Amino acid sequence: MVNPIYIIILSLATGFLLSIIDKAGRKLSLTVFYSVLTFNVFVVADWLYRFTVLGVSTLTINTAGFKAPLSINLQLGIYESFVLLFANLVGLLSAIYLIKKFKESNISSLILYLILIMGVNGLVMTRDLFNIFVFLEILSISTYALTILTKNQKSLSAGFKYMIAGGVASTFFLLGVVFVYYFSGNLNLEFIDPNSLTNYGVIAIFLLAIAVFIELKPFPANGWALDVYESVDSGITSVIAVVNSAGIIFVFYKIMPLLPQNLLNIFGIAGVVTFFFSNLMGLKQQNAKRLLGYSSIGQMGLLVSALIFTMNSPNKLIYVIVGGFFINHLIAKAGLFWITGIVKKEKINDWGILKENKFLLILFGLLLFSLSGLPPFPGFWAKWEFIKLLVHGKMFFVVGVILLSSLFEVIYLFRWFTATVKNDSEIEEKIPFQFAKYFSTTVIVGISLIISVLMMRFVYNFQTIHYLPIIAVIIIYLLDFIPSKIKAILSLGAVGAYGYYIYPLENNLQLFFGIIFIVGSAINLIATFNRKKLSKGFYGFLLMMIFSFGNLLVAKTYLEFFLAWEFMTISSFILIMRGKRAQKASLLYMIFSTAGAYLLIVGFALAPSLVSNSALMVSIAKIQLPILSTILLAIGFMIKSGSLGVHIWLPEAHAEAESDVSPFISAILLKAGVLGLLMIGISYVNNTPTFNMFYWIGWIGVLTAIVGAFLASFQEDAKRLLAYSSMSQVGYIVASIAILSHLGWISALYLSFNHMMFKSALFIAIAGIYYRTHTRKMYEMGGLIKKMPLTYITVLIGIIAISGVPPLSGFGAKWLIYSSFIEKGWYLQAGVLFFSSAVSFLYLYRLIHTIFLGQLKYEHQNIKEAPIWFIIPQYIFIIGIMAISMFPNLIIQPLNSIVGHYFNSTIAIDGYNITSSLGNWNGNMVMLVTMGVFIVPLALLMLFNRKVQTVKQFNIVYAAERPESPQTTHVAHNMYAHFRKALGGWGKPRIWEFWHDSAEWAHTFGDFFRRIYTGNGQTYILHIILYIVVIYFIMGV
Amino acid sequence: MIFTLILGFVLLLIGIYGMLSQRNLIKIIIGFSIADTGIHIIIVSIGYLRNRTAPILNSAVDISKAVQQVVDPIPSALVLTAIVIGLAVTALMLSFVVELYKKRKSLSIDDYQELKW
Amino acid sequence: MIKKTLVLIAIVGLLMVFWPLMSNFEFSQNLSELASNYVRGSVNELNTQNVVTSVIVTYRGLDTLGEVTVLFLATVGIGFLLGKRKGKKRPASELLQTTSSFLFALIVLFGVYIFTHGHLTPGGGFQGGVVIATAFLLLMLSDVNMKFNHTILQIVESFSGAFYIVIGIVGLVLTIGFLSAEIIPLGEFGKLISAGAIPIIYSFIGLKVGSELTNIIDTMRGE
Amino acid sequence: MNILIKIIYAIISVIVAIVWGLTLGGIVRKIYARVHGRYGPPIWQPFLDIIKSHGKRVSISHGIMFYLGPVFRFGGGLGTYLFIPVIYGSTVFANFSMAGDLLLVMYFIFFGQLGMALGAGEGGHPYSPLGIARGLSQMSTFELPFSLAVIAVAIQYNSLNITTIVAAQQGGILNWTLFTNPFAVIAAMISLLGMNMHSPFSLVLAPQEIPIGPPIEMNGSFLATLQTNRGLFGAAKLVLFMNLFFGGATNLPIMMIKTFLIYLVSVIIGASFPRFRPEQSFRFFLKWPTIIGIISIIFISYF
Repeated sequence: MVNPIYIIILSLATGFLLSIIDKAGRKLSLTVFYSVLTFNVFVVADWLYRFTVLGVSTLTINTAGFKAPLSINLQLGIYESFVLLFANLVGLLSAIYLIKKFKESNISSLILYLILIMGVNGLVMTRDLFNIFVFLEILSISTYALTILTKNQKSLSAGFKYMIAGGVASTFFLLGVVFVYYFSGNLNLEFIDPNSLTNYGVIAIFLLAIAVFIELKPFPANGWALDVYESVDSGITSVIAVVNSAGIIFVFYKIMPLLPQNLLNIFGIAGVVTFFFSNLMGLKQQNAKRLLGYSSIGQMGLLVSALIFTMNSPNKLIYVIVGGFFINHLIAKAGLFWITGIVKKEKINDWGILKENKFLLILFGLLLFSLSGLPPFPGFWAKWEFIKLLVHGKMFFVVGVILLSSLFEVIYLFRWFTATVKNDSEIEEKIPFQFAKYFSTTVIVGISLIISVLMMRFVYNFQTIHYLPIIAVIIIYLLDFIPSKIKAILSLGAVGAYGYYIYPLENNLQLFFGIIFIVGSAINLIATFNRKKLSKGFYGFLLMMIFSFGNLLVAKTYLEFFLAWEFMTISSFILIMRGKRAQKASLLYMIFSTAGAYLLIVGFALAPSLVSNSALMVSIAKIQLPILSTILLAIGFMIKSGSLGVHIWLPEAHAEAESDVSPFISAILLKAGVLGLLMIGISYVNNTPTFNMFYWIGWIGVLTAIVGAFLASFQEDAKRLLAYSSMSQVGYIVASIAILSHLGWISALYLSFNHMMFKSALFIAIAGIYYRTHTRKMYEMGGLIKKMPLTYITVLIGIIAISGVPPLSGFGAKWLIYSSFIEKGWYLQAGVLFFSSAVSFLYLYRLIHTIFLGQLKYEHQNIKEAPIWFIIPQYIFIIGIMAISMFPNLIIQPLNSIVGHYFNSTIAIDGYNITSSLGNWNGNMVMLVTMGVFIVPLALLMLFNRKVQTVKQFNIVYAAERPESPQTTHVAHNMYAHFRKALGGWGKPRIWEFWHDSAEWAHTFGDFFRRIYTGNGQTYILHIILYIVVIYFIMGV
Repeated sequence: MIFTLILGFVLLLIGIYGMLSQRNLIKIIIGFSIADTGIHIIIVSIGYLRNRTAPILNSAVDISKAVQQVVDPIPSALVLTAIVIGLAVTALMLSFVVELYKKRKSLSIDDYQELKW
Repeated sequence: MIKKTLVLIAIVGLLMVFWPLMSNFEFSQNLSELASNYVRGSVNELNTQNVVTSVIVTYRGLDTLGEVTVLFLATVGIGFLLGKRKGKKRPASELLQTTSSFLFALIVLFGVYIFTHGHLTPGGGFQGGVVIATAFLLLMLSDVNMKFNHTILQIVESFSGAFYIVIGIVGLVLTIGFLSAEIIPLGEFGKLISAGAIPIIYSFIGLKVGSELTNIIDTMRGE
Repeated sequence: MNILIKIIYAIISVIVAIVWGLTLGGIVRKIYARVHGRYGPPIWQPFLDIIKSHGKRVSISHGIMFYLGPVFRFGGGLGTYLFIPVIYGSTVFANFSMAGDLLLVMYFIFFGQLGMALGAGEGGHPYSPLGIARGLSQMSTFELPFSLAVIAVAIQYNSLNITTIVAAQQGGILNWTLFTNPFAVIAAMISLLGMNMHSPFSLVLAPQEIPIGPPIEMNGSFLATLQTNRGLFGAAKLVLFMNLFFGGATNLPIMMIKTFLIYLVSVIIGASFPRFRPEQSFRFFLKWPTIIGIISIIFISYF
């Protein structure tokens, strides 16, 4: 063990002597320099280890041979060592990152850097107010000087602004210090008794606090910081953003006990305000480093408010929340700033250069994910706990603001990410490889991953199954060099194994969804066997998604469920993003999913704690969700299931995703939302509902169905058409869940299963066609029935199954739904559903006609049937559909028993005849009769038809003319123009416009507010002074 | 109400006013150091006790009753440090200005706002 | 215009912030407990006549170390910032040249006196250092093209700083505490050789400050 | 054995329906002719048409789907008819109504239309998809008031089972839905105009614009099958309406009279109105009949 004061001593001594040492050559001085930095890290790490593991008690170091308050004393406890460890670590890594600069530039830079780090250590450890001031100045002055490590106009003026602002702040701090001394007669934090202070004394404390707070860059008094972030060398920027901030936030933490609660709360609010505005203004930002600047200012605000609002909560919580935000911000910011230094592109649109460099891209992605608080990174846990805390504290407004701001942050971060990955501009220049820079960035990312795992393991002690999604990604990533076929087989095996592993499920509802999720995925996975070459990174995320589906079912707590949910979002986002032109699509998907996720957080936070230790789907029956929580959860889940109003991500995602990914999204991912909604329903029916919310959900579902059907009918793109059809179908499901009756839920589950099968089949069929024709525009196809008969049969059966025409399974769904609606007394809703199912014929016919019937195009004269890997899964699903059409009991029977857990059965099943309170349906008999009425005319026709002459294409009675070309003869484009015309104003995409406009508004506001940063140093000072005055009067001290 | 304290605060305000109203970089720095000086005066005047002598225990004071006879030594100690730090910051600011002037031959703060928004 | 009013508002606001501090201020009647402890301590424990010195150098030694560091930082920073510069100069007047040449030694001597007697009389390392620096300033003024041997400056600067810390460490090693003054006998109250390590520390500080300020001035004047 | 008898019964009832349906068609053409001031074809003309079409030596086919189109169509007609109990209390005309309820019938109507649409589609003639597009759109629009009416009926009799519905209307003309639930009947009858595709709603076959639309490529036996179906399907629809709204029928003559009268309504309107443009027709159905349908539901569930 080393006395931590040696950190200060050694750094100082080295600092003093370094210029002399340098005379013996830069090599030597660099060696000394780095060894001192490393020494610091080890000392602190050693102490942290002692405090946490060995439970050593906090260490106090007196100087000058006197005890405090006579002399200045330092203190190193668990918090100090924690903060210092990360500050020193980042300090070291940043120094390594800067090694090239340090080799070239003047020795002074090393001295300044070394003393900067020393300053932070002193700042964190010292317990004397005036000494804090001194170290603050040491820190600031060294930073000021280092801002011009790369000397240019910009960094100079930014540095100057920084100095002026810092100078003003420290002036106030000094004033505060002396007045605190005047009122309390002491300068040592332990010996200043806040209660002894008169209310003038509070002013002194206020001056202290506000000065430190200014250093924490609150909105709007933070223009100088932005300029610094934008213009200063990346290595130094990360030091400023991380090391300095860490030190200063810790100072704030140290003086917090002196502040009265009401003042603290206002600072907390100010932090939240900062978080909000910086993210709002970030929306409009194009310069990468300035964007990060905005983000880190925001994060500091969040950190401050977290620090304040968690003050009186148990330690573990403080560790998770404050520590989580702290580490998250620190690591992500350092890493990202370094990457900006590596990429050396100012505008975020020029970052396409990064997509050539996979390794760096992955680091970039991981850092962005962690910054946006996605699992498994610390920020995720912190956010979860923090929101929970605030919700329990009834601080709903703060919760709302924080979540909205985080949403903004996610928007601009992921816009950046997608713009980088999907950048289609031709890039010839390469990113030069600089070991030191890569090294630092890699290490920091590694650390964050390790911390994440530690948190999952030791804070929340999850079992393996909850990491499984990540493990899958990692394993497949390691195996990425082997051909995709083998990976596909492995994945199939993995899915099977996983299914077997979770198989004994607690109840049949889980089992049912298990079949949809796992078995459905497995069959869909066959279609991916058609992938050529390596298809890097695909199977990892596919498995991640499938496993997360499964984890949703076995999750025992809210957190486990939400974790699985987020993993599902991440993986599906990345899968969608793999599509060629999927930037907008994936971004939209991410934004909406995040919004949904935030609603879920709040919803779960409001929910009462679970009573039993069984899977959430089961145990949720025993608790009653408060109404607000129910609403939030419902909206959250309905976003995922693409309900009307929040559906606009859905068509994009389905259409732009790779064609063998779309089936997963449409057929399975949407069902996750259904599952969630069903869970709410379970808790809702088992506990006396307070107000009939599901009535409205029902209406939303119904409207989703009709609107989806119409939109689908007006599409030209086959996949968009199917996407909207999924939306409409899920609308049916949602509506019938909302009925909350036995028949209703049977119909919901029946339709879910059915939809899984026919939508998978159809999407895979379209995938096959796209694979052959390379187009999704339906009017560019036509007449393919001759070329792809097998695919045609799939589509035929698929659309019959959707349309609900007897005898196929679709009719069962329709029968159940209408019966349940009329039984429930939702007559108008039933009418609308009738209408939408009639409208669905429009798009269904359009789908099959424009692709398969009509005139074959010349360019398709000699294309082949879809590859076998597309055919196999299609036909597996077709067989399934046929089976349950022929023998409905196969599914109705089990569903009857499953739903029987929640409602008393209202249907009688004898033989194949199912009788509801209203009518009956004998699927088997219908099938037989249908066969009869089909075969008889066929036989007759064959009998009467003496001579059938099959003619070639174009041999048609066309006013005795031969039509000129398929394009003009094939009626396909804008097929239902007249219907659109009939709809008139109702045909406008109002919802899309709404979201578009609100996005516009947000950006406009952001742009408006950021105008206050005129770039004029004087204005910034004015901001600071006014800020101080305003806060003073708000606090009314 | 004590004159020196008032003086200190007045200087502080004047200094800040100077920083806010003057366009010239040098003048802004002068404003800063005026404000700084103001603070120093405040510190010293806080340490002062009526009709007592400096905390130097030479023949002028009776060692045994020193506590009743000398003014508060702490502010004097603090002010020394404060002054030095102020000097350091001012020096650094000035050298920044020198460099800025070299780059763009202008001392008006309005000419250095290319970083904004 | 808007800006002007805002500035006015800011100033008035600040005035209102400070007002209660000013209006309700009166001198405290007797020393704070801490202060009185210092006064007693510097008599009984440190044998230091100048209480302020004892506070600066010992009790709040860490501040002073920091203070030295800040000055050091400024020097380094300015050096880093300005580097070597050229500037046109005009020769100094006859009068100045002659006076400075003999004043120089006196001033330096005075400076040394100030920091060696820091523990007895008003003054100390900083004041002394500044005085010394002025001596060099005078030289520079009088002889515009005079060059300093920067290595010597640097060595003085670095080692005085280093020794200051070493003395601190000695205290630490003797487990009295970092920067303790009692590492050597305290001597007799009120004599030049008293107050333990204080005069030594103050001398190092004096040297350091002197060399640093000289350095700053030199960098700023350019070559 | 039992099933065999059922099948025989079914065949009988189907034949009766076809004959009656075709005859109705003949009568209607006569009426039209008279309204237009022509002499008009003989009543048995439809039969002659069918025989003639079958007599064609060759019949052109464009592929399997094209071949199956008419089959689907006829099958749809057959099915629709066979799932309706034609005559209340008769075993012969009970058909296979036990297989399902009103919903089944309503959805089986689509069976034929969809199949035919596919067949016509493969024909590759631009007019067929045009006609189909119009047909589907119009169908979706008149389906709305019709379904509302059906729901109203279901509410009224608390059943979707046609036999039950008919049973509830027995005993006195005033028990007919026509009088117990007039709005529903109005809405339904308006949509019947659409279903029968007489002007003003004769968009699909619109001879002047898209000469007979979908079946344009159909000839020979294909056409014959369609013509046969036209009779059967027409009858089926009328019987359904009779059962739902006009008290059903206890014997054949009553059935014939009622169906004829029901048909007459759309014929008269058809004879006296010019054709709508497509969007006009769609708007029409989405406006008045729908409102009436909603009124009927409100009426039946709250009064």
